[in-house]
Amino acid sequence: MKRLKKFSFSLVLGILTLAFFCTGAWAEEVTIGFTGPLSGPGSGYGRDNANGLEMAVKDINKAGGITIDGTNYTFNLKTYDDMIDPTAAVNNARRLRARDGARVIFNPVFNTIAPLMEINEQPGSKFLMMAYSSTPKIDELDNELTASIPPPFTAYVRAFADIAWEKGWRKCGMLVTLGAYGDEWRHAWKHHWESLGGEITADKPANYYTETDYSAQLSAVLATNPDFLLIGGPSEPTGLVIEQARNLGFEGGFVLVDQAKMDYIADVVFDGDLSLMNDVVGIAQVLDVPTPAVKDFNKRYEEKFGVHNTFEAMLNYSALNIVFDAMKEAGTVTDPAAIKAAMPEVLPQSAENVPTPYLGILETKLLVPATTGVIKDGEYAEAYQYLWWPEDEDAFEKYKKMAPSGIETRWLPLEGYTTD
Amino acid sequence: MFTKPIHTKLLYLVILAAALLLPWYVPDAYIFQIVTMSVIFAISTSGMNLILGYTGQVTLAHGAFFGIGAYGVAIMTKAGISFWLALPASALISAFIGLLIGLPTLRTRGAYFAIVTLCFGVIVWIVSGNWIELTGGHNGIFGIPRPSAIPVPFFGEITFFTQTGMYYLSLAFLLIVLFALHRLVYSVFGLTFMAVRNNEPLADSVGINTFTTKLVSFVAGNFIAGIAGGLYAAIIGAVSPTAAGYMMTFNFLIFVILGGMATLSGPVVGAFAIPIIMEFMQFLEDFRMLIFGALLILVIIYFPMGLVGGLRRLNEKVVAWRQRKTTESGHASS
Amino acid sequence: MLRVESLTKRFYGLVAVHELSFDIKKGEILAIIGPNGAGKSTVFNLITGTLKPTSGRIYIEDQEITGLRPYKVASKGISRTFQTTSLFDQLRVIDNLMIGYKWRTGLGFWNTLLHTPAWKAYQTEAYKRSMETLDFLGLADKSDYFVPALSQEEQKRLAIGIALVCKPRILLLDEPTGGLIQEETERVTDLIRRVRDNGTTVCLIEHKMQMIMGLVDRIVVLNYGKKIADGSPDEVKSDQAVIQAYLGGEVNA
Amino acid sequence: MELFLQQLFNGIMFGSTYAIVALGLTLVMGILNIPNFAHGHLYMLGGYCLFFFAGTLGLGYWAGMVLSVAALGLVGVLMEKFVYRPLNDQPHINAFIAAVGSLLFLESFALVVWGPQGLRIPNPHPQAIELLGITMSVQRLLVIIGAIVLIAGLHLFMKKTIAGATIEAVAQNREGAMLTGINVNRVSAMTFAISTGTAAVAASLISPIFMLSPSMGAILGMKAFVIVILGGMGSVPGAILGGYLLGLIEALGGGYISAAYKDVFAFAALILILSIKPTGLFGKREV
Repeated sequence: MKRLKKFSFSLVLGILTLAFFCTGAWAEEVTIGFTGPLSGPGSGYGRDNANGLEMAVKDINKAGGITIDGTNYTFNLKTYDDMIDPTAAVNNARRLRARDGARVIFNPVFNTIAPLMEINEQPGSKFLMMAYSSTPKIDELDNELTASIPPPFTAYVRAFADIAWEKGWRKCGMLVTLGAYGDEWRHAWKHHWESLGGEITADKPANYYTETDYSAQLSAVLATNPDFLLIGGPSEPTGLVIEQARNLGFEGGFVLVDQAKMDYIADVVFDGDLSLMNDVVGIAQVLDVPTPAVKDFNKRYEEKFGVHNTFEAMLNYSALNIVFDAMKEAGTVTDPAAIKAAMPEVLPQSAENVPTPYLGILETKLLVPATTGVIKDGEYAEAYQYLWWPEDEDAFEKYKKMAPSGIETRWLPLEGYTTD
Repeated sequence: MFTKPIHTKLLYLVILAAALLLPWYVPDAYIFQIVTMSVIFAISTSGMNLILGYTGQVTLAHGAFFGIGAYGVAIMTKAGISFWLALPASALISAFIGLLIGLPTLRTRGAYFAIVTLCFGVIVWIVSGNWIELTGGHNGIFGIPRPSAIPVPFFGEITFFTQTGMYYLSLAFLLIVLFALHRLVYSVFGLTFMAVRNNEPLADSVGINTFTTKLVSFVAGNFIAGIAGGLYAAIIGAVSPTAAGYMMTFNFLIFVILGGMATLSGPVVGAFAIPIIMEFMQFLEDFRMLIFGALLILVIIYFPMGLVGGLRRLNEKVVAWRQRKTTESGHASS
Repeated sequence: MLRVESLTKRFYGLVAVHELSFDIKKGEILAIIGPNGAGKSTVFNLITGTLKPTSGRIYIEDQEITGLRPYKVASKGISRTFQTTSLFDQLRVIDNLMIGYKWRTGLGFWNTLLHTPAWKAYQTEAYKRSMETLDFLGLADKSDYFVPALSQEEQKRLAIGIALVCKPRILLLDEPTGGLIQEETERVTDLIRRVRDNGTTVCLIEHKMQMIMGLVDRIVVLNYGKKIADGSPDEVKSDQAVIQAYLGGEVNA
Repeated sequence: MELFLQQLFNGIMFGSTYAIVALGLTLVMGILNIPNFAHGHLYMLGGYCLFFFAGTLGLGYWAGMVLSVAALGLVGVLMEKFVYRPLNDQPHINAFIAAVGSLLFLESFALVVWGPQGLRIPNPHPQAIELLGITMSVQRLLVIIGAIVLIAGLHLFMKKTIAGATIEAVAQNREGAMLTGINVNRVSAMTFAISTGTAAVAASLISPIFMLSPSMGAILGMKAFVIVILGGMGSVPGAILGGYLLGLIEALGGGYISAAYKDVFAFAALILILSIKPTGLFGKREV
């Protein structure tokens, strides 16, 4: 027995040595961390994020990983559930950093990102915080080791208002979700729409996470005869709001806050039927960006996970690819500061490689267009990508060339976020 | 009259030493984090135990009072007030609100009291998410400053930027709270809590103001919750409505019951054991809460007194059995 | 010493106690008897504040205590036991007594927390008095026992002890020997006598006539919430109304 | 005026759901003394069962509803037997913990089996009627009618059948009922089955209007709890009245009061009412 043990041990050792000499280099596995809601409310959203990361890790490994100084690195993704509980999120991050050796950690909710940004610069346990959060609040936290993935939601406020105004809509009724995100959205939209000269006829928020019937609020809002409704929260209840509004006889338009996805609503809530969704303005459907990279990603994503593809997945996919490239550029997979510092060098990304190419980085903000779409007459009729950071025409022309083609590109500089 | 046997004292001494030396042997930041959080939860859970375990009043607002403490420290330290002032102030606010709520609600009993306090908990949770000017709304308050360093003569100063500093800070408060609770519980005054739990009409008839007793217990328990909440805010560095949510209450409740009600060590054991078990179960991924739910039911069926309670009950049974045996033999000989 | 004046209690139109007046004299043992449902326990509950009277007044040494909350009544020196043996059965024997003594001390929240010198004195006093009482009850060797380990008679004694530990002026006993056998009853009777001899006035509700006749100084007889007789055991025994109320049954037994 | 009528209709519809769910809960709380905090999650499971039978298996809405009620009745029986009965002799707080365990279990069960994304049961009656200037969809009318039928049926069952009489007997005096030879365990199981069955009815009636999600029962369960306590534990009229009252307050209030704080008003009112009447509006008086 003892001899057998000894024998098998030396056998394993032998194979390992052989493998080492054959490849001629160390192959190491690098862990990318994710903590987010995978159960409870928000779990659908959390999974969209994690799925995008999983695709990116799978793709880079299929391409043989990355090689730095002759050492080959492959990746694996570790996901932990935090149920949007800060305690759990911090525990998970500590675990990812200490146990799994992750130097890059993704999180999709501001409530958990904020506590993580308290610990990611602690000496000895630094990590790069990849924050999927569109709230400008994130800029209030002075943190070098952070990159935020989505465009600030105010970019969408401007973009949606731009389209709504163009359509001649003036009177807006609001029925947005309660919650951190909804509160900020409502506030920003109201401010912006009124500054354009529009009118807010009613503002009746509802809790999209806990309620399912919005007819009380809808009846009140519709009684003020608005041209269109600003609605939205998670996609499913947003779909219900549209349905209930149409059932109450409303024939005007809808603007969806950026959390709600029109293509997801059409497919999941209305089973692909767009007849109730006439005059809906919101984040474009995924396929409105007509590049092969998007088509390919979309197809593989839906095959792999059996759920609807979303911008969350694509943005996370692209953002993780920045991390891979930055690691290569910085020549390290372990130093978060060096990886962060190398990011400007590897941007812009090419629209051929990733579905939603990032075009630059401004301090902690990764720059990606705000893609906006409109449903009209039963089809996805219009789509625009808004560049919100170019400070002048020249910069706009420069970035326009980098952005995906085949979709109308517009310029809408956002105060406080502009650069050349 | 309230002394413990020597081997129990020894055991506590060993545990205390282990707790004090933890930073020297803790394997990594992850375990350190869990332990530190457990210390904070142990503080809060001990407070709940005073109300629920010793006085027998099922409060479901404990998370709310924890949250009030957390928001108190967050708001005050952001306004520039020193943590060392903000913490006791927040705990006092927590206790004061407990007094205001206790006055009307402690008139109800049993399930009614449970639901009334649950309702209060939900109110605090909703208000914390919507009173944007005060609480920052659902985003909460973030970037909470760390406690300022304490200067120590000849030694320099104690800072609270590292995990070690945070750990000792929480541990110190846990020990103070346990010390205070020990004094309360093992005294004639503490017996009145148990008297109210055990037999309210009799307690009333022997001159105990049962309402005041319940109120004192409720207020003291919420004061402790406030302390724990304040520490939580300083250590996590961000407070959002989750800190005041009813899931927080349910967690505390589970810690108290599974650890062992009406024992000083039970809530502490619960606050350590459950989070650690939950972390162990991470590998179950999607099935984690499924298994945890089932486990919770099984444990409550087979260990109704909780971990410590089970051990203690066993001990009591042995003692009672011995006593009965000596009584019987005494009868026989007389 | 304790005076009850035209006490009336109605439950939803049902009259439980009607215009009842009697008094308890210092140093005596008074029994309240009557058939089942005569309102005896209700009288106790009214005196001790567990129930609020519909009308009437209660005085202890000319101080009115009508409608006070039970714990207040207790602090006026009126202790009671309950019909079904009522103890703190999750606690030890000694704890039961110390709880009973608590209101006599200043053992509050702050001095317990701070362990003030006063606290120490009070705590020692409570312990001493409790042990004294246990000695008196004959339970001194069982002070560390948990209540369920006691025999039924011991539990009855303990219940009296809880009421007695705070040195009350009047002790109200609701069926102190209910459910006990002859031998045990005698021991408890003896205990009650000793309580009186130590200077505590006793008022008890009892069914066991034989025991009462040998023990008490005076008897008040209730029927349907009304007093039908009040006097020495011999007087009551020969009272026509009483005999009628009991249908000639137990009184002669 | 039209707006008011529309809100009234909405309120009655929502109140109907609350009333049925609270009715089921008050039975187990009042009669069995079980604080079944997982009741809302059983409602959620009822909705998913309907989805499974009517959607996945394609058996149609009404057959799906019957099967869902049967399935939930069975779940109720199992839950009573394996979760709550072993806890009969323990403090209520332990049963409460078991309820929390059950709700965690049920929620993650739905999450594992059906996933986190919302599911849609095809609306069997998508038509709408216009009356007095208000729009009523047929399915919403059905919710209101279904609730009335269910309440009436349950009332007849309790008052006219022997099985119903035994439930009342156990509710009034558990020990006494046991002495007269009633099998208390069987009555408990039956009561539980009725309670979970009604939750499935509520879910089946309302889920075609909305979407299913694993956490949809949490808030409803809490509201049902509040209604039951407000009405007084075990009081059937209290639960029904409380249910309709809450529905109306929410609908009428949702249009006028701040949506963010509307639950605050409801819960604060409950604290106030219980402070004045500590055993609820219709509760048994404490002696």
